[in-house]
Amino acid sequence: MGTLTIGCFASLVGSKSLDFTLKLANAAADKGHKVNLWLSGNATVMGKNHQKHLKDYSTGEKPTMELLKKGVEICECEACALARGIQKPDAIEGIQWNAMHWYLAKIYNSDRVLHVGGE
Amino acid sequence: MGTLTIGCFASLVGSKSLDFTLKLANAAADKGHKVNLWLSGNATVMGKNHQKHLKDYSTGEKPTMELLKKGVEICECEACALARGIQKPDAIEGIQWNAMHWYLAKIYNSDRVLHVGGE
Amino acid sequence: MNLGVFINDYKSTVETVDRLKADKLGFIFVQNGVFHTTLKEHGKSSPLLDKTTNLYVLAEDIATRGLTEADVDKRVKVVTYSDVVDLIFNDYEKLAWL
Amino acid sequence: MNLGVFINDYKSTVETVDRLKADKLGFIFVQNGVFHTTLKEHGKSSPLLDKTTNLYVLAEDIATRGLTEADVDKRVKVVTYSDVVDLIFNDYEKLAWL
Amino acid sequence: MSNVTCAFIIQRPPYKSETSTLGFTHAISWQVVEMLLDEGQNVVPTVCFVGEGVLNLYTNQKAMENYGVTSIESHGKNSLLVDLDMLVCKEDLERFGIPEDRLLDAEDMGADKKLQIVPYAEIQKAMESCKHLLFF
Amino acid sequence: MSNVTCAFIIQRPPYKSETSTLGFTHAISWQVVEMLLDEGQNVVPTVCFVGEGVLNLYTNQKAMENYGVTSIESHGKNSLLVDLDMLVCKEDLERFGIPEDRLLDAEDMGADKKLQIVPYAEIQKAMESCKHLLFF
Repeated sequence: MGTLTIGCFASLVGSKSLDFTLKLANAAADKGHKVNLWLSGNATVMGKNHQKHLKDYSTGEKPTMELLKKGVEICECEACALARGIQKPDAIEGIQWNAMHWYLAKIYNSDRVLHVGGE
Repeated sequence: MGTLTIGCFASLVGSKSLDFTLKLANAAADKGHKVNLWLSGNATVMGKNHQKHLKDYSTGEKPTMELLKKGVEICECEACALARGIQKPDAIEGIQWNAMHWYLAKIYNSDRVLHVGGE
Repeated sequence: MNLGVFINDYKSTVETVDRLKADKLGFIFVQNGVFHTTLKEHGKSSPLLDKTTNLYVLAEDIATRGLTEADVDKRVKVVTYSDVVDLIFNDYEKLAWL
Repeated sequence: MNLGVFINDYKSTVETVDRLKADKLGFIFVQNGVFHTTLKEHGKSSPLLDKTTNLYVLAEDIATRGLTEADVDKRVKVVTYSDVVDLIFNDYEKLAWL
Repeated sequence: MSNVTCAFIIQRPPYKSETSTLGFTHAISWQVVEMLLDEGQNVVPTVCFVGEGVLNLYTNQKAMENYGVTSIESHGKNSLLVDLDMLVCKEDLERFGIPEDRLLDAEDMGADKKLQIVPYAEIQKAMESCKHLLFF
Repeated sequence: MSNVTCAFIIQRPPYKSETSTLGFTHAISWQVVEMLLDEGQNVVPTVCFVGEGVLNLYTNQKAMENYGVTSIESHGKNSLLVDLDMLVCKEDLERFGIPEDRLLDAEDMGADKKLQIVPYAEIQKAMESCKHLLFF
């Protein structure tokens, strides 16, 4: 079993890149791999609690809770979240808040890194 | 003097399209034109209060307050906001919440329409 | 029709701009669209500059990217946000953002 | 190097993929990248399909767009998320998202 | 009776950015815009598909099954159901090799309207005859 | 001492999406990553600029003046200041006609490092010799 670290910048709603990331993380965790997930840029909006699941929109809260239960570590970029008006009490419980070096540190101990970057 | 309605889908942070929109709205209002602003998609994150202005990020709260003072009508798509975990009490005061027909109705009475769409 | 087109990217995945026809066509280069007015890729200026003589570029978006008016193709007029408002109301009844 | 490249767009503004060289190169088509495996633009299949023989396309992303396995170029293997995990750990030590 | 006409040009592929979905939902909202206008006033969009925008129109999209979101096909069907004119660029369908029978339809829902596959010149005409243009 | 090396490939233009800014800020954070690692461990990024990515490197960017945000130039200077290797594709500079003296520099801040203008082949080598690739 290996360690996969995924970084994602894409917004949850609108882009399907974050949906992809969550599904890939889930599939890897199900196979017994260790998965770390780093959310930065518009992806940090996914860490906001109380997302209303309207049928037209992807929602991150439920899949995120499932990933956390499976032992996936999820961390979001604090500055990116604050800049979007999301504050600590608004965060989904269990998601870590930290700065970018968290991502690099996870990369250190990873066998594979997939960086889902540009939009 | 004319009426300009601008619709914007782009996220505030990261894209400069919403910055452009706010500046254009401001310039038009300063010249005495009537301006309506419709925010949909990722642009609705701009309507969130308590955005922290870090130097690395655009901020929407201050320019928005100025536009409102100048009589610019601003409305954001309620469904798009809710899907992103933004609820009514999180909204910047003075920004209207409504559905997409608000935008079409403003278009009806506009001389010019600029739709800042795709990303 | 009189059509004012805001070009906001240098490379684009949509080819719509190549197809647009208008009695009076204007290009207003903003954001990374400004590179159409300053770069000469492989020594050639952007083909968009040959499509119409009504060419404008937003001063603030040039300066933001470290470019100056001297970098701008001579055919293109450098304008402010205020000028853009006038172009919208006086010259172009329909607008496009591409 | 063994490089697995996730292609997530049909038209892209970056040309990086054309330049990449690897001892073993794999393309995993996801999202709108799947159209590379199903469309024949002007009757021709995507040039990306000629660049390597290690070609994969994500089943869920085909179906989401109203496409079926029958639409997929014969050279491309249809895979699940679970298969993608195995490709990542078993076949490609480095990954790119383009 | 005085209508304002708009051409909505959908030019981007499905499920990448939210853009094409928003194009549909904004157009569909014409149904209720009268609420905010005076008697006899209305806004009438014509929805045009060009370039990669035509890729939104495949039938049999499984977005709900795979990603838990309303498919764009379903938005397309609703657009027909609320009597929107939907023009699809013939040249672009041909370029991508997409046969007409792969495109969505809302007959099962009882819609009178169908997708109208037209040469690009017709879409140009729609752009010329409308009052405002919105590119998605 | 055991370092993990990463190649950060910046390939998109400035000020459009947040992508290239985030590329810089993520690379710069290598400065403090030791805090979270054991003695002697580190992560060392090499930042490479290809395609439109080279357009991030103009000097004299007025982003703070015009939009109230830190310029990408300033991130570039900080990157040099924290001793990151920054490789710029020579062929792409030539293609766009950008002379070297228009590119940013952090001499005024006392940086030892400079942008390294190299043939694409060198960037390919950097990609081969690193452990992980991150495309921005």
